[in-house]
Amino acid sequence: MGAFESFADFLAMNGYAFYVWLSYGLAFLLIVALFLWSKWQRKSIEQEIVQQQQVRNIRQQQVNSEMKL
Amino acid sequence: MLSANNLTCIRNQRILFEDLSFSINQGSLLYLKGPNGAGKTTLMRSVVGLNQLQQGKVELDQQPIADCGDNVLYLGHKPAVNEWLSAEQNMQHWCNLKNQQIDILALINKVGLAGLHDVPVKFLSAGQKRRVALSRLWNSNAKLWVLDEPFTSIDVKGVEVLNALFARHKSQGGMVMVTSHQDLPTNVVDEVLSLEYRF
Amino acid sequence: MLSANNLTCIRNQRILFEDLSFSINQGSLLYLKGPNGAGKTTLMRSVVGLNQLQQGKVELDQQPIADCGDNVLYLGHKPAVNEWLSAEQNMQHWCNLKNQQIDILALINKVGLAGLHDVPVKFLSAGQKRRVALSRLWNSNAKLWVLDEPFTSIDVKGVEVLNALFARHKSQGGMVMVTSHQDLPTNVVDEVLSLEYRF
Amino acid sequence: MFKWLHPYAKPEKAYQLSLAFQRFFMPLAICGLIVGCIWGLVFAPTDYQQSDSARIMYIHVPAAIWSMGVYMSMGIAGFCALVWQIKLLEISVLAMAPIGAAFTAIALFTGSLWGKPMWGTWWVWDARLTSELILLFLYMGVFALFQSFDDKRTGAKAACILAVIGMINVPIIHYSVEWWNTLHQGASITKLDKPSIAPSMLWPLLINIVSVLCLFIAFTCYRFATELLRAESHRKWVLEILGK
Amino acid sequence: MSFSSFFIQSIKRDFQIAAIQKHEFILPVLFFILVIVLFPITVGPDGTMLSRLASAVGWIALILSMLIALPRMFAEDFENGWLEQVFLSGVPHSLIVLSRIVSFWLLYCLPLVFCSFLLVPFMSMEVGLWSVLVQTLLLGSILTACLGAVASALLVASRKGGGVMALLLIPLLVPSLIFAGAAMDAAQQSLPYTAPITILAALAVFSLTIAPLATAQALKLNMG
Amino acid sequence: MSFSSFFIQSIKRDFQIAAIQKHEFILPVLFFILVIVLFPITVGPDGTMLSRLASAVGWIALILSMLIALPRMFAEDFENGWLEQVFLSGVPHSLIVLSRIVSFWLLYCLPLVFCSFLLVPFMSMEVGLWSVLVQTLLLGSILTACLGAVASALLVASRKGGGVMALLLIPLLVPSLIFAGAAMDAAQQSLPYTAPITILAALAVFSLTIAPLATAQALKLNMG
Ligand code: HEM
Ligand SMILES: Nc1ncnc2c1ncn2[C@@H]1O[C@H](COP(=O)(O)OP(=O)(O)OP(=O)(O)O)[C@@H](O)[C@H]1O
Ligand SMILES: Nc1ncnc2c1ncn2[C@@H]1O[C@H](COP(=O)(O)OP(=O)(O)OP(=O)(O)O)[C@@H](O)[C@H]1O
Ligand SMILES: [Mg+2]
Ligand SMILES: [Mg+2]
Repeated sequence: MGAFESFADFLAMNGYAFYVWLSYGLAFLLIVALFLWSKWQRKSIEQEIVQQQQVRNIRQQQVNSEMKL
Repeated sequence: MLSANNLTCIRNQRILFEDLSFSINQGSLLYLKGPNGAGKTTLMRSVVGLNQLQQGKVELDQQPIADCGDNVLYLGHKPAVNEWLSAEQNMQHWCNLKNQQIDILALINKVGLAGLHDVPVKFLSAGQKRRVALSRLWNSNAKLWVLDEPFTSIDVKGVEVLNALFARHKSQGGMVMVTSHQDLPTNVVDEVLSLEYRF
Repeated sequence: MLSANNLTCIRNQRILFEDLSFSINQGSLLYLKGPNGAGKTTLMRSVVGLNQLQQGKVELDQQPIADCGDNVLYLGHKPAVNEWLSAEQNMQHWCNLKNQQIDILALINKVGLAGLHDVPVKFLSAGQKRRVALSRLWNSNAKLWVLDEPFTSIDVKGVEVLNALFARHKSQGGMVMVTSHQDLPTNVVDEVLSLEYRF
Repeated sequence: MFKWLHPYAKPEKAYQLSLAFQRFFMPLAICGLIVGCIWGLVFAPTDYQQSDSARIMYIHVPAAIWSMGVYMSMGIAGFCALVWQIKLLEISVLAMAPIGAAFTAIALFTGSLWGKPMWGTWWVWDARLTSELILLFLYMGVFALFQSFDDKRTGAKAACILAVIGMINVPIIHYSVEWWNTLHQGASITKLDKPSIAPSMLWPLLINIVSVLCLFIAFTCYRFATELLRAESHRKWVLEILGK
Repeated sequence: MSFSSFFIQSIKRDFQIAAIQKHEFILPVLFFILVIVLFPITVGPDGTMLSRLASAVGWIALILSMLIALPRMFAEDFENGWLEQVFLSGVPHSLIVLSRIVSFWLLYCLPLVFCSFLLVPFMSMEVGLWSVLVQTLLLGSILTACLGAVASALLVASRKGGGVMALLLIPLLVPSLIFAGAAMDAAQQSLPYTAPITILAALAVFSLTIAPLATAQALKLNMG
Repeated sequence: MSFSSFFIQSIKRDFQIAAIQKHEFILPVLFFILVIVLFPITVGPDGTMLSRLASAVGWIALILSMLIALPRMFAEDFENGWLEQVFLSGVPHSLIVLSRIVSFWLLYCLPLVFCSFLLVPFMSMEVGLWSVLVQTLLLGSILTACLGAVASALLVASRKGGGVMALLLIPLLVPSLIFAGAAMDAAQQSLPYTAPITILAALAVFSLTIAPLATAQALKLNMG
C-alpha cells in the first residue's frame, strides 16, 4: 500500500498520526463548515425574499398602516 | 383615585410649582397644560415617583405611589424601546416585565406596524418608533396612565385612535393624565390643570 | 427655485417614492403631508443631499444642491445641539459655522430662553431643547428651509411664532418645505405634496 | 474584453454565469482534492528528514499559498469596484472574504500542527507566521466591517475600502515583519531554503494547489450568487428565479 | 412577576440585544487575541521574556476590554428610558442592577477568561501557571464588573463622573492587581498561593454585596 | 467663513466640550498610567528586565488607551446631528475631518505622550532613550489617530466600538510598531536611529494626507 507496509502503519503515520490526521481533519472540517454555512445563508436569504414578498402582499390587502382600537 | 397634595419642586433655584394639589377621579382625564418649560414633565415624573420632590406626596387609592408598581403606566419623552431590537421583541420584553400574556402580532397590527414586526426599531420612522412605545396602552392593566406628549410624531388618524383609547380607558374606570401641545377633543377632557411658566 | 426631478428611493426593498418630481417657487411654502412611515423624512434628507437616492436629482436655482452649502437650512429630527453645552454656546458654534455675527443674547430672548442661556441643554425641557435647534431660523440667510416636524414639543404660542417666521421668510423671497402632523394655517401654505404609504 | 464582459455586467446574467462556473469547478475541485490527498497521504514517499509528518504539506502549502492569493484577488476586485463603481465587484469582495479566512485558518492550524513535531512548539513569532496571522485579522476585519453596517450596500463599499487598504498593507507588513525578525533574532527557521523537493512529492502538491484554486473559484461563485440575490431582492428576476 | 423570573428574563433580554449586535460575543475574544499579538511584535519574539509577561498581558487585556465595555453597561437602557420603566415596575432596584452585572459578566468577562488560554501557545506560558491566572482573572473580573457598575452608573448622566470613576476604579484595582501578582509569583516559584487568592475572593464577594446597592442608588440619583 | 477660521473654531468647540465632559478625556490617560504601573507589579521589580521592556510598554499603552478613546471620536456629533449640519454647510469634508483629527490628537494623544515620562521612574528607563521614545510616540500617535479616524468613521453608526476597532486598527499598525522598535533598538545600542524614524515620519505624513479623504467618505456612507 503505497509508502506504507500495512493499513495500521498508514494509520500510525510513523508516530505522527495525531498531527497528520488532526490537520487533515481540521482542514476538511473547515471546508465543509464553510460549504454548509454558505448553503444555509443561501437558504435563509431565499426564505427571506419569499417571506418579504408575502408580507408585501398581505400588507397590500390590508391596505392601511393605521392604528386601530 | 389619585390625589396629589402640596407638591413643590424647585429646579435650578427656580420654583417650578409650589403647594400644588390636585386629584383625578375614577374615570376621568386630567389635561395638563402649560407653555414650554413650565414644568409639566417634571410634575408628571414627580407624580409617578421618578423625581424627588422638595415637598408633598402623591397617593393612588390611599396608597403611596411608590408601592403601586403595575398600577401606574408612565410614558414619557423617552420611548423605553431598544433601537436594535424589533418591535416584536420590544413588546415581548414589555409583556414579560408587566407579566402579561398577549398576542403580540395582533397588537402590532393594531398599532399599524403590520409587516414591520421584525425590523429593528432603528429603521422605523419617527412616528413608527413612537407607536412601538405607545403600544403599551392597548393591553395595559394599569389604573392610572401618565402620558407626556403622547401625540408627538403621530399622524392625524393615529391621534384620533389615541383619543378613542383614552375614552375607552376612562369608561373602564381608569384615570388619565395627559400633556400635549395639540389640543385634545373636549369630550375626552374632564379637567384641565394649567401650569404657568414661573420665573 | 428648487426643482426635484424623478426622485426614487428604495429602502429595505420597499419603494418609498418613485419618479417623484416637484418644485418650489421663490416665496412659496411646500407642505409635505403623509401618514407615519410614508417617507417624508427620507424625502427631505434626499432633497438636501444627506441621503443617496437610487435615481433623480435636485437643483436649487439651476445648481446641484450639493454645491449650495449655506443656501440650504435643514432641521431634522436630530437637533444638532450638544447636550453638554449651554444654549448660548451651541448658538455661538452655529453662528461660527454659518459665519454670522449676531447678538446671541438677543436671540436667546427671542426664542424664549431668557435666563437659561448658561444652562447646559441637557437640563432644559423638551420644548426648550427644540427651541435651541429652531433658533437657527431667526437669522438664517439660507434661501431654502427644509424643516422636518418643526412643531414637535413646541407650545401653541411657539407654533404661531414659527408660522409667522415662515410667512416672513416667504415674503423675503425664501422657499420653505415643511412636514408636520399638526396642520399649518392655510394662509401660509402655498402647495401641498401628499406622500402615500406604499407597500 | 470589456465588450465581451458587458452583457455579464447585468445582474441576471452574472447570476447565471456564476452558477454555471460553480457547477463546473466544484466537481473538479472535489475530484482533484481526493486524488491529491490520497496520493499525498498514501503513495508519496516518506520524507527522509521529517518522516511522515511532512504529509501535512499537501494540505498546508496549498492553503497557505491561496490564503494570500485570495487576498490579492479580493483587493484587486475591491479596487476596481471603488474606482469604476461596479456593484457586482463589491459583492464579489464579500463573497471572497470568508473563503480566504477559512484558507488562512487552515494554513495556521496545519502549520502549527506541523510545527509541534518539527520545531517543538505550536507557535513561534517568525516573520511568515506573524504575517499569516495578521492576514487572518485582515480577513476578519473585512467581514466584521461588512456585518456591522445595517445597510448592506454601504457595508459592501466600506468593506471594499478596507480590502484595498489591506492590500496596500500586506506587502508592507510582510517585509517589515521580515526585517523585524532578522533584526532581533537572526534567521531562525528557513523553511523556504529547503532543497527542491522530489517530483514524486511535487505532483500531489501541484494537484492539490490547483484543486484548492478550483475550490476557491467554485465557492466564490456560489457565495457571489447568494449575495447577488440579497442585493437585488426587490428586482423582478430574483422573484422569477425563486418562484420556479 | 416573581423575582427569579424577572432575573432570568432580564438576563435573556441582555443576551438578545448582544446577539443582535452580532459580534458582541466574539469581539472580546478577538480583542484579546489582538492585544496578545501586540506584545510579541513590540517586545520581540523572545520566548522567555514573553513568558514572564504573560500574566500581566492577561490582566491588561481583561481590564482594557472591560473598560471599553463598561461605559455602555447602563448607557443604552438609561438613555432610551427602559431603566426608569423597570425601576417603576416594583422590582427591587438592587435586583435589577444585579441582573445587569451578571449578564455583563457572562457576556464580556467569561469569554475573556476562557480566551486567556491563548497565552499558553502565543506567550509560551506554562499550563499550570495559566490555571492560577484563570483563578485570579475570574475573581478579578467579578471585582471589576462590580466596581465598574458603580462607576458606570455614576457616569451615566452626571458630568462629574470622570473623577469619581478614576477615584473608584484605580485605587481598588491596584490592590487586586498586587494580590493577583503575588499569587502568580508564588505559583511560579511553586509556593502556596491560596492566601492572595483568598483575599481576592473576599474582595470579590464584598464588592458583590455592596455594588448593587450603591449602583441602584447612583442610578436613582441620575433619574432626577 | 474662511476655511482657516472654521478650522480654529471647530477645534475650539471640541476643547470646550472636552472641558465639560472631563471623564471622557481623563479615562485614556488613567488607563495609560494603569498599564505602566501594572507591569512592574506583575513582572516584578527587576530593573534591567523592566528597562528592556520600557519602550514596548510605552507603545502598547499608547495604542490601547487610544483604542478606548477612538470610538467616541465622531460618535456624539454624529448622533446629535451636528456632523450632518457641518457636512451640509459647504466646508470641504476632509477639512472637517482633519480638524477633528487634530483636536483629537491634541486632546487625547499629546497628554499620553507626556505621560510616557512615567516610564523613566517606573520602568527604570534612561532619559536619553525616553527622548527617542517620545519621538516615535509622537509620530506613531499621529498615525494611529489618522488610521483610527477612518476606523471610527466606518463604525460610527453601528455601536460596535472597541472590538471591531481593534480588529481594523491593529493589523494596520504593525509596520509602525516594528519601525519604532527598530529605532529604539538602535538607540539602545547607540547606533544612528534616523532611518526608522524617517520611515515612521513618512508613514505619518502619508496617512495624514489620505486619512481625511477616506474618513470623510466613510462618514458620508454612514449618513445614509
Ligand atoms: C502556524 C505555522 C505556519 C504558518 C502560519 C505557515 C505559513 C506558511 C505560508 C504563508 C506559506 C506560503 C509561502 C509562500 O507561498 O510564499 C507556507 C509555505 C510552506 N510552509 Fe508553512 N507555515 C507554518 C508552519 C510550517 C511548518 C512547521 C513547516 C515545516 C516544517 C512549514 C513548511 C512549509 C513549506 C515547506 C512551505 C512551502 C514553501 C514554498 O513556497 O515552497 N510551515 N507556510
Ligand atoms: N435607515 C433605514 N433603513 C431602512 N429602512 C428605513 C430607514 N429609515 C427609514 N426606513 C423606512 O422608510 C420608511 C419611511 O421612513 P421616514 O422616516 O421617511 O417616514 P416619515 O414619513 O418621516 O414618517 P414619520 O411621520 O413617522 O416621521 C419607514 O417605513 C421605515 O421603515
Ligand atoms: N434635570 C434638570 N436640572 C435642572 N433643571 C431642570 C432639569 N430638568 C428640567 N429642568 C428645568 O425645569 C423646567 C421645567 O422642565 P419640564 O421638562 O418639566 O418642562 P415641560 O413643561 O415639560 O416643558 P415642555 O413642554 O417643553 O416639555 C425647565 O425650565 C428646565 O429648565
Ligand atoms: Mg415636557
Ligand atoms: Mg419623519
